[in-house]
Amino acid sequence: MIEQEADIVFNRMIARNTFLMALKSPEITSLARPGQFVMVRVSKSADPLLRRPFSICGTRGGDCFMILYRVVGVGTAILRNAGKGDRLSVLGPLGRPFDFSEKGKTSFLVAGGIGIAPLLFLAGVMDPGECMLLAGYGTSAEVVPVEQVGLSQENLLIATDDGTLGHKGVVTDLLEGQLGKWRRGRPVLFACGPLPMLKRVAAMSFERELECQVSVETAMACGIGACQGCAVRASSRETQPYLQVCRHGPVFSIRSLDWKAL
Amino acid sequence: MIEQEADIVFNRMIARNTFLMALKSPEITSLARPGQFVMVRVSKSADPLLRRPFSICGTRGGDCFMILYRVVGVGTAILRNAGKGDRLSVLGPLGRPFDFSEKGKTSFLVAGGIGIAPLLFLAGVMDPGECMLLAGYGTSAEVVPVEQVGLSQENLLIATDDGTLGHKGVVTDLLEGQLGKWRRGRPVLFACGPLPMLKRVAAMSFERELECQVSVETAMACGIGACQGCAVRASSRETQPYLQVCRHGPVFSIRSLDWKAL
Amino acid sequence: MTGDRPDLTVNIGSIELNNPVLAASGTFGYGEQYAEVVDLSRLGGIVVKGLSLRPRPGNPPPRIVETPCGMLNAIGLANMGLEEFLNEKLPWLRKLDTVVIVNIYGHNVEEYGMVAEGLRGAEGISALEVNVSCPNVEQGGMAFGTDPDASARVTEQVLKKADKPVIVKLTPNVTDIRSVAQAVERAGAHGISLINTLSGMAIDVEKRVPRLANVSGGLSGPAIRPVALYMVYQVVRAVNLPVIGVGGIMNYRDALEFLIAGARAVQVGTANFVNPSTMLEIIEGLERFCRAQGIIDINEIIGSLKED
Amino acid sequence: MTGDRPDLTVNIGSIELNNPVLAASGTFGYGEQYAEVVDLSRLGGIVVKGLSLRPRPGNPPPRIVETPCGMLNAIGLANMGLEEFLNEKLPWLRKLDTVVIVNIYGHNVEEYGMVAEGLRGAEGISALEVNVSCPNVEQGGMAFGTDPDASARVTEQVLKKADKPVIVKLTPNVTDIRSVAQAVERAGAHGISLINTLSGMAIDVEKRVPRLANVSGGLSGPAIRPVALYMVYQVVRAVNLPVIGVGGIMNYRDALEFLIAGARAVQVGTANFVNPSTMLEIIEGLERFCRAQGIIDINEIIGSLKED
Ligand SMILES: Cc1cc2nc3c(=O)[nH]c(=O)nc-3n(C[C@H](O)[C@H](O)[C@H](O)COP(=O)(O)OP(=O)(O)OC[C@H]3O[C@@H](n4cnc5c(N)ncnc54)[C@H](O)[C@@H]3O)c2cc1C
Ligand SMILES: Cc1cc2nc3c(=O)[nH]c(=O)nc-3n(C[C@H](O)[C@H](O)[C@H](O)COP(=O)(O)OP(=O)(O)OC[C@H]3O[C@@H](n4cnc5c(N)ncnc54)[C@H](O)[C@@H]3O)c2cc1C
Ligand SMILES: Cc1cc2nc3c(=O)[nH]c(=O)nc-3n(C[C@H](O)[C@H](O)[C@H](O)COP(=O)(O)O)c2cc1C
Ligand SMILES: Cc1cc2nc3c(=O)[nH]c(=O)nc-3n(C[C@H](O)[C@H](O)[C@H](O)COP(=O)(O)O)c2cc1C
Ligand code: FES
Ligand code: FES
Repeated sequence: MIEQEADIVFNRMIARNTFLMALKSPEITSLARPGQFVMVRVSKSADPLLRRPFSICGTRGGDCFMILYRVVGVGTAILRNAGKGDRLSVLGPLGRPFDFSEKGKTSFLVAGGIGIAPLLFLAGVMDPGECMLLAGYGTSAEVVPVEQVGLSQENLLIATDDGTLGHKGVVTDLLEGQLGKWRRGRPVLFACGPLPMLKRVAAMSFERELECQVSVETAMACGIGACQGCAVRASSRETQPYLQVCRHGPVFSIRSLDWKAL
Repeated sequence: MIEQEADIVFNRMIARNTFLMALKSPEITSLARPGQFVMVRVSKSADPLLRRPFSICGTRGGDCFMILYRVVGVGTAILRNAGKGDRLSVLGPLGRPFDFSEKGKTSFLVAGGIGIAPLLFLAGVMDPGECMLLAGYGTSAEVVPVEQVGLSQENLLIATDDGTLGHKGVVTDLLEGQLGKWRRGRPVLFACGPLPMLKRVAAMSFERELECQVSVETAMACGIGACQGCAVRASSRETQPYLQVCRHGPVFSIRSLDWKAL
Repeated sequence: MTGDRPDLTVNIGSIELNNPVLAASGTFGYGEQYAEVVDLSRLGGIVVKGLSLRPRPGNPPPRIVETPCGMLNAIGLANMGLEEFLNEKLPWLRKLDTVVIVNIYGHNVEEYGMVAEGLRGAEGISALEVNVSCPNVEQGGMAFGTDPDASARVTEQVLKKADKPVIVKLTPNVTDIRSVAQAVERAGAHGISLINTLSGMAIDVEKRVPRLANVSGGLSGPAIRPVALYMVYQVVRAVNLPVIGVGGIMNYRDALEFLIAGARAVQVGTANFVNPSTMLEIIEGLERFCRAQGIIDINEIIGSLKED
Repeated sequence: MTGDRPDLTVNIGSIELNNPVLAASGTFGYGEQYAEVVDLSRLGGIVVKGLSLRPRPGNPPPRIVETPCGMLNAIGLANMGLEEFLNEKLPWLRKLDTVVIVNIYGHNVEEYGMVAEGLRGAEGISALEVNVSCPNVEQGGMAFGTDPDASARVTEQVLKKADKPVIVKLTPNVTDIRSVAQAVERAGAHGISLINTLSGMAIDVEKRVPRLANVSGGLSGPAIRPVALYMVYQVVRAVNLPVIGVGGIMNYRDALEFLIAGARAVQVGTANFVNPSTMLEIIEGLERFCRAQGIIDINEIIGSLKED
């Protein structure tokens, strides 16, 4: 874990309300693993006070890491106005990354909206022949052009709620379709997105007894395990009643979480 | 009094740590009188919370007014980073202007440091033959180039503490010199600057029985007479024990203030 | 009321307000200064600067200092006193098409009553708001409002002398706001407003002196909003009186927090300094919010907090 | 000490601190996480997360929410309990070259004593800090710390069982902080720290639910600094015990305000989340300030407020 002022290399809109920012930090970049995040201080002012968590969505040239963010409130609105020449204090990489050590299995990466961020990083380091990215959005204007983070469109399936691009419907429809026709062994699932989507993916995984890891979001104050603010209810399998998203997660096996309490 | 979002026309450094900003507001510009000020909201964030008061230092082309400010803290540090294309909420013009209705008398405008701001506006509207601007600074790098607000150097005398430009010493030395040799009737004094300087100018004026108006500074919350935060102790001549700088001032006859309590 | 314009009317006891947004005492003067930039007739009402029996000069300067997301003030209740208010200010206020509430205080129980008495018969005043946050000289300087009994005695005295509804404004500098609110309710108050400022201090580290000549002052602004909201939440659940919420409200969403918690109306203080149009923007924001949520009467929102 | 390096050493009773900057309880864990980015040996000390007799899971989420210049937390004193602390955390803490203070609490007077007793003989702990802000189940849920007598009883009980200096940490949610401080002093405490968080609340206006599952939480961060400073100022003048100032300290100038008001040391809480290097920057800032002002011993600053 490193805390430093990082130069912004670029910060550009790549989809509606969605920005890709590259930050220069050889130290964080070399440590970063897919699923990990950084805590970004968006302003020197005490309002907004707390750092904002963002998943690392990829690296670039060995000395930069990237974040992909959607503008939803005051902090991200400040971020969008930052640019080359500005520096941001970043703390990271933080949290437990995706575990994709099991080889030879196909992975489905299931993304809902901006939840694609950590999965882009994951897709980038996986064998392209062994992973498939399923991404759902509200509408085509929101679709993140994956080539901007160096991925190919090849193993990518898109769904939009309004049908303006790809499948008309939600991303779990796509997953359902893929799993339905899947014959080459047991695939592994990796998912990130809004809670209803994660619940659906988890339900499907439990049903089919598939391994599934999800990246979850909560409000965070410290991001490093000191404040206990980021608790999520653990499943009865765990020894503790609550897990810390910033330290035990943000990536969890679906078996570690109490899905009823989420 | 007007409250509006004004476009920044320019914002440039014109002396060490000293910036000249032009804001577009035909409404405020047409109402502005020398000695009046505006309350500027430096940021949309709630930290810093309060507006900052700045004297109007001149107008430009009928639709812009200007402020001249020194970077001293968090608010002015934010201001310095603003630029063309940004807009600032401004409230003004506020306060009681200089009264220079008496004709045919010579005026000495005595400025200490950034206190020159309101006096630049005043000098600009006075008959050049009837006014003389005396300006004191710490060092030559701080000297405000008056031609940037459309004034000539002709009736300008400068003093610097370190002697790097003009008279070596304080601006009240210059005033003393001028008054000592003055033979053409009773001049009128207008002064703005740090408190010790104002006290000295006031003492000289009382001694020689000269009319003298000073622009004074206090912390302000509302700037328009509603909060009573900007009180200064009044002299026994006044009916009230305290006067409000934002409403009864910022320009006061030295006879209205209790100089011992200042 | 037109078909798609939600009804923002609320009642504080017998007082009807066009909308639930009032100017807080001490932050809006007598409305005159703001009249140039704000259409006062659109406000729910104005609570004027705290009024005492006799004129008060206020505290020596410095009287204010900015703090993170807030400010401290030690104005010292500077005001012109009862007589000048009646002669110089009230005639103008009366002509405004808005509800006027007069904030009053005294240095002992008697004096509170005398101000209330002095306002008897005065037309154009909809209610009195009793500020119990000033030092209780009879009891060693702690504010009346920090003691339930003292608050009740002040309330009774004002009620005895007043011919208008009486709202009591509570101080947050107490262990248990509910017991003060309940004492005031038992004493017969018609409404409660809260909170006044939190006690605070700031120091100039270069000069090593307090930044306020008065040493301590009252903290206001967004910094205190969570404290104010929680106290309103508690008091709404502890009494049956209408409650007016005050403290750090900057925009319509902040106002909604108080209304949802159960406040019948809100007051806007420090925000007026930051943005003189705050109250108008809040009123518009409430209207927009109601329309977007299909709410035709703002009273549907009041106290609608869901808890399990 | 080299010629131009000012001496920052301060004493809290018998405890000597290398400098007056401590990590506040609950905001620094057990120091482990921050050890990666902060050289812990440079700190004045660490107050570890509140410790209870048995493990506590804490409150359901959401547990935190940001507010203007502050945050609300309702962690619910989640911690591993006495036994695991002694076995798992203390050995590591002991190896640190810094002062360790253990923040303790209980749900009744007995339980406070049992935690203190459990820490008897444990090496590597310089003092206990008694958190009296948790609900007093014996007296209907109001915090022990809101009642001078209850605070005194807790203090006495802990003193009876402890073999280390006892610092009592006060809650600001009281009418008169001085009377609580004096009660704690009479009970024999060796020091006082203040303030804990102010009670507050936030509401999600879309969902109309409290933003914290626990409804209310504790407000911390720069928003509360003026309140904390004024309470420290008052308590320093009301007792003869060393006082540790906490609340909203973000930088060395904030820390100086507390020291000038009379605090012997300060604690940094929420600021650690914003900038993990805050404490080191404060220590450096204090050194710079002393040097610039020609001060060779930080104790010259403590309590140096000028008043007239
Ligand atoms: C581990 C982790 C990784 C994340 N990665 C990304 C990412 O890669 N890209 C991205 O765009 N966002 C990501 N988020 C969410 C991101 O942190 C929030 O969108 C951001 O903090 C909002 O800040 P704001 O100031 O703009 O919004 P605020 O003004 O603070 O809030 C606006 C809205 O966003 C919600 N919100 C605030 N904070 C969070 C949060 N921590 N999680 C979820 N919702 C929140 C609020 O409830 C509110 O509705 C991540 C969150 C976590 C915990
Ligand atoms: C009527 C009036 C007219 C003014 N005109 C000008 C002007 O033309 N140009 C200019 O540069 N400045 C002017 N000032 C002063 C200016 O308002 C302050 O410098 C500014 O508010 C500082 O803001 P800040 O956030 O940068 O400083 P802060 O971070 O708030 O404070 C930094 C330092 O400045 C001091 N300071 C803060 N506010 C004031 C204040 N209102 N008056 C004096 N000192 C203050 C503080 O005590 C502190 O030492 C004027 C003030 C008044 C009252
Ligand atoms: C400058 C100033 C003066 C005030 N004067 C009074 C007053 O005379 N009487 C009173 O009851 N409250 C007074 N208050 C308190 C406010 O009415 C309000 O309760 C408090 O500021 C909290 O609201 P806010 O955060 O919106 O400002 C004053 C507040 C400020 C900032
Ligand atoms: C997340 C969090 C957890 C806290 N936990 C404790 C605790 O366990 N015991 C305690 O005495 N104080 C606790 N506090 C209070 C802090 O120690 C401190 O008194 C308070 O936050 C004010 O300081 P600050 O504004 O610097 O944060 C906690 C504060 C926060 C923000
Ligand atoms: S965010 Fe602080 S423990 Fe996870
Ligand atoms: S600044 Fe508010 S009355 Fe002058």
